[in-house]
Amino acid sequence: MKKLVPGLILAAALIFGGAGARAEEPGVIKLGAAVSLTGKYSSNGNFTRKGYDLAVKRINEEGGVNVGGKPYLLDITYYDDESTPARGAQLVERLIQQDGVKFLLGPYSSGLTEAIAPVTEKYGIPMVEANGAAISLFQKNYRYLFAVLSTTDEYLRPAVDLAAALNEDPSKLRVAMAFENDPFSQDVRAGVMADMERHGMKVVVDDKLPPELNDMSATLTKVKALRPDLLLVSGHDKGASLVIRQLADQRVNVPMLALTHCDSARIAETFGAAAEYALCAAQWASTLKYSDPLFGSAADYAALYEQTYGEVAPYQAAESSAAVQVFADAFERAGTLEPDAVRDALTQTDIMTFYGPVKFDETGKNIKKPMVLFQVQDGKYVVVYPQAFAEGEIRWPTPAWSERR
Amino acid sequence: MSRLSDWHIAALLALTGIAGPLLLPALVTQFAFLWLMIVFAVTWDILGGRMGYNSFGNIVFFGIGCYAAAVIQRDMGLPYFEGLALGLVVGTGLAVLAAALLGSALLGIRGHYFAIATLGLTVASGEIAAGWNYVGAGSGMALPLYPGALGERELFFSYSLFAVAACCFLLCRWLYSTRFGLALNAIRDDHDKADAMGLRTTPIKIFAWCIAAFFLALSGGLAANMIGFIDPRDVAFAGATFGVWMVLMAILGGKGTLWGPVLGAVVFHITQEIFWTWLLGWQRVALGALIVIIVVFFPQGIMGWWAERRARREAA
Amino acid sequence: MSALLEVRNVTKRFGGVVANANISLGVERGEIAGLIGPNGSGKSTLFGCIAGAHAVDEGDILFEGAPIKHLRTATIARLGLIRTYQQTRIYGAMSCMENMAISAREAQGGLLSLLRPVPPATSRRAADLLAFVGLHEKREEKAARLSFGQQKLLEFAMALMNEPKLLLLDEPTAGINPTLINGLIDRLRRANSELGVTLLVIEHNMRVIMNLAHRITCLAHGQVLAEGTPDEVRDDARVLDAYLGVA
Amino acid sequence: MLDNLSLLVEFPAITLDVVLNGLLIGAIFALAAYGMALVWGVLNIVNVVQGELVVLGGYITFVAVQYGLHPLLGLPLSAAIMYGVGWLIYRGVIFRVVDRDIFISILATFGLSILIQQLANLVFGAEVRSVDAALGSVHFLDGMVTLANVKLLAFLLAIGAGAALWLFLRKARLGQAIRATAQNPRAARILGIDTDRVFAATYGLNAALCGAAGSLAVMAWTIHPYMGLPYTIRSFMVVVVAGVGNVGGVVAAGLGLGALENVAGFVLGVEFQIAFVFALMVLILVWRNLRAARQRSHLE
Repeated sequence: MKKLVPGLILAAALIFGGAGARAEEPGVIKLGAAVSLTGKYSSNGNFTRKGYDLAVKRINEEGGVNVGGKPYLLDITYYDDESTPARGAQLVERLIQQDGVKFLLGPYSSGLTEAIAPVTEKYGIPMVEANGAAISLFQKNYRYLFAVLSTTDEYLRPAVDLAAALNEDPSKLRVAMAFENDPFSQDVRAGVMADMERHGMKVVVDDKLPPELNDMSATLTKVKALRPDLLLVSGHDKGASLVIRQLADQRVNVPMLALTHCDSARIAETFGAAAEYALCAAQWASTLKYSDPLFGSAADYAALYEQTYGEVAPYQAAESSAAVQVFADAFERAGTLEPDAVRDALTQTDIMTFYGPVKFDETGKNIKKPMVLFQVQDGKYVVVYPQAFAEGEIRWPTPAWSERR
Repeated sequence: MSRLSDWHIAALLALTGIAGPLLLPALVTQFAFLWLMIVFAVTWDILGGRMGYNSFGNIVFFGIGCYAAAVIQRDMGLPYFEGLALGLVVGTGLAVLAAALLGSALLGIRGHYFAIATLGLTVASGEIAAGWNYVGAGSGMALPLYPGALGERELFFSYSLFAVAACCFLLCRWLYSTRFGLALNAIRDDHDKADAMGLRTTPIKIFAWCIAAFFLALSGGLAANMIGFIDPRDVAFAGATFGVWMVLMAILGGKGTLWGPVLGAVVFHITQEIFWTWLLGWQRVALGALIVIIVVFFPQGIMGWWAERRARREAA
Repeated sequence: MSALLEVRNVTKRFGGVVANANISLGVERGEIAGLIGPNGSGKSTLFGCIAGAHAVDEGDILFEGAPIKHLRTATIARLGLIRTYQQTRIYGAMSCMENMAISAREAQGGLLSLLRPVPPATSRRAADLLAFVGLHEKREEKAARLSFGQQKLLEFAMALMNEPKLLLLDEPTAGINPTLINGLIDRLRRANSELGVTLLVIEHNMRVIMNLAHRITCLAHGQVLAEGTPDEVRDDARVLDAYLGVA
Repeated sequence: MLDNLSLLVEFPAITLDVVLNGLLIGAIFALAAYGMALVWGVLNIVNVVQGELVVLGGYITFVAVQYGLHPLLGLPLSAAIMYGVGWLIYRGVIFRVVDRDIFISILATFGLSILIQQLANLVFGAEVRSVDAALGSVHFLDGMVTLANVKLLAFLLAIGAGAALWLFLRKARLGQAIRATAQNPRAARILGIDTDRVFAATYGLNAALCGAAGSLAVMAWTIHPYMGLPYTIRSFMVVVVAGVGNVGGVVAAGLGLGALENVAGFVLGVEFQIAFVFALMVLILVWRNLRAARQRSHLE
């Protein structure tokens, strides 16, 4: 024991000391991020990381960020939060306290952002996040939290509006909902509930899906019996895959189906004909007509991403890249690397990116960028809403299974 | 282990607990989590090591502590510290009650059936919390912000958890020196024999679980406030992380020994930090491998290995 | 004076097998009673029924005149009826002294009484009893490290530590070095005479039981075959037949 | 909850649909549970890595289909590869814990399950995977009852595998050796049975059964790296209810669990479906214990 104790102390000193003592090199702005590289959010967590990395690479290629006349390169320190909030909060403290990070990029998912925000707030560290959309985040008067994406309540609203527009009497519409039991999806639900009330629609199924879900047949059986006019589903990639697969298996007919996360779940590629007619809420699409000097157009970004990572660019990556751009812009306008000055500069952000316009309101959410709605048409994701970006007409109502193909 | 080195460790840990957060302010949260891990391992060992009841369900009491504090702090409209205090009182009360009720139902189950039953209890609790709107369902609950100055919050929780860990350890140490400790060991070594000798095994077992529940709920209320956000499955009823770690730490250190769980918690926590820092993305794989290696090759733990080595040296 | 233990027409079935059929026997306060019978004749089952391990299908068991048929092991033990096992059962990872300390009468008390260290008087008694069975040297050893015979002695000492009124001993001499058997018989007698413990002993070793017991009951095929003084039983032809397998 | 119940009453066909679909899911549980019963009975190990073996089997079929294999051929492929994987796991870890305390085996296989989960996550990603076997579905009672053909296939295969296993254990030489070892390893060893080989084969067989279950799961439902534990728990429950050496009981308990779970998910709401499974298991264990204790506890 006598030998062991000093050994442990030595080991502890080495680990903690080693991490803490790393000095900041001149000309480098150190950003920090705890993202989900493992755990249930790992695929989207990895998209987030790739998005950050791609933006940092492009910005550094272009000579970095000019702060007060001096060029700085960007560098991100990552930790893996394992998709758990407890870990996320702990790692952010570590980024701030041990690694001396002064600017944070957000994690993936609303739950983790929720866990981290109090910490950044406490330390007065500005955080620009791209993947925490829960509206509750922006009702807590956080001063250092900025989000480039549209909030969750916006996700399926276009679908509800669309349904209301397509039907003669919206108050006769009957809606079935199945939302995952996590902060994100429950917020999506809260968002559409408000809209449905406004239209006078009636909710006939309102199920919560557990995260370990691998069978939705109970919900879909209810849908089959009650024949709603609109089915809304949100449950990250898993919920999207399941509903498409089981609607087809169980031959449940719904005139209109709207989902989140279908592009990251690749429903068109995986399920082929079964995915046709599905409406997908998305933050961004490569066919949108936004552009900026760094990446060019949305399509250019998508091409660069595909060339770099060998996969189609999901919106989770695009918005993550945009978050880095927002930071870079704020650094240049602040002219200093003082966190509070950068925070003030962030509040004044009003830029156009390949991802869309970014302008924050006083709660830190982006009020300028609308959500878009895809529809799977002939195996492709076609933007059908809002009108301004629509590439094609919506196909509605969805024919019964017996009449398809 | 001689008395002298016993005191050495105690003094070292006390020093770390009191001076550590001040000397190494960057590590305050790490210290707080270390004390939490020690509470986990020591309370698990009451049943797992001393009584031979391997529980995957102790984390349930931690979760009850988390939620009780969060609900009280949300609904009672009390100032922060009053709310926290009341939350801790209610949380520990509920947890002890739950331990008594669950204990009378579950502690009659023996061996691996008990282990699996408690695993089921953990998952069921997490799922129920995740479906229950009153406690935020799957969205979890955010706790109120600590009102004090910057940096004070971490110190507060670090010291509170240190106090909990110290009380827990000292209480257990005292318990193990009484006949109650012997009774626990008797149940572990041969439950039927203990019954046949007229021991009141049921109340003894339930009481042991209640003690574990008390400290777990106490640390749960504090940890929830320290983390600031509770998720039903990943923080409060985190069976796959905290719930398994407590077993692992106790086994790693040497279950059924006084210092084993503490030692196991320290080694495990430091190892975790190394993994997280250097094995980005692979740390959970490493953790899985570590579990297998510990369990397969060192089931007797560090203390057991130590005792064996000493015995061998004495024999030589 | 009524019998300390009375077994009345006890029947115990395991599925279709009748292990005990309508067995009756009594044990008087202060005596050493013997229970013999060939393998599988239901002796250990009867012990189980008396001590509360098995549910009794029919019949009644009285201890000090009160029915104990429905009580559980621990309650029966607290009334002063303790058993030992054929396959010795001790607390392996605890030292002999700890084994003894937790076997003391006070350890059967409620939770509050347990939250105290072992009183010195108990320790002294434990040491004395360990000396009585010849394990004083080994008192700090882990019980699991004792030899089989020593474990048997420890189990016996633990039972005495409990100060039972009636002690059921299941084959106390099995597996014990033959040279030590006489010593053991002597100790059993002394436990009976000096400590006032009534004994009911299952034994295979005829020499031992004939020397030890005041009265013997012989079981065969789950039924009482014969009962009487050692001499009477020894001379009973049916007993001989049972052992030789003729009956 | 009440409106869900009234729905069942209002549309009896739905009740049938819910129960039938539950039975079909139950067939997959039964398949994984055979394996668990086998390993439990023969090696005396509670195999917590069971669910991950199912998931791995699913991934094998998924990958094979990516390379153009017909999904149905993925089934024997998964089973065959998983036999090898099971053998490797036995040689690597399991044989070291066979004779040890059963809790050690629980923890060791728990560690393995974390390891496999995380590796699967790194290799295959956390995305939900699914394979379209393109078998269509049958529907009757005015379309109110729909059964995917692939689920029917899964059901038949599970029953078939149960029958094959039963025959194998009774007739084949290795099967007899497995049964002999389960009853008394020491005696089996004396009789010249290489118990170590029997253990390895048993574990491999278990993995193969899980692989088949996983292959069916990926065709009928979806898989992802973290869905193993519920499968493990379900297998455990089925074995606890049915008993270790009872193939017919395993089938019945598996199907019953599937149906019960599906009905519960429908009535209580899906968010409580998993909670229901786990709480049910706790209740079953408590009930078992009470039943055992009741024998002698009337007066206390």
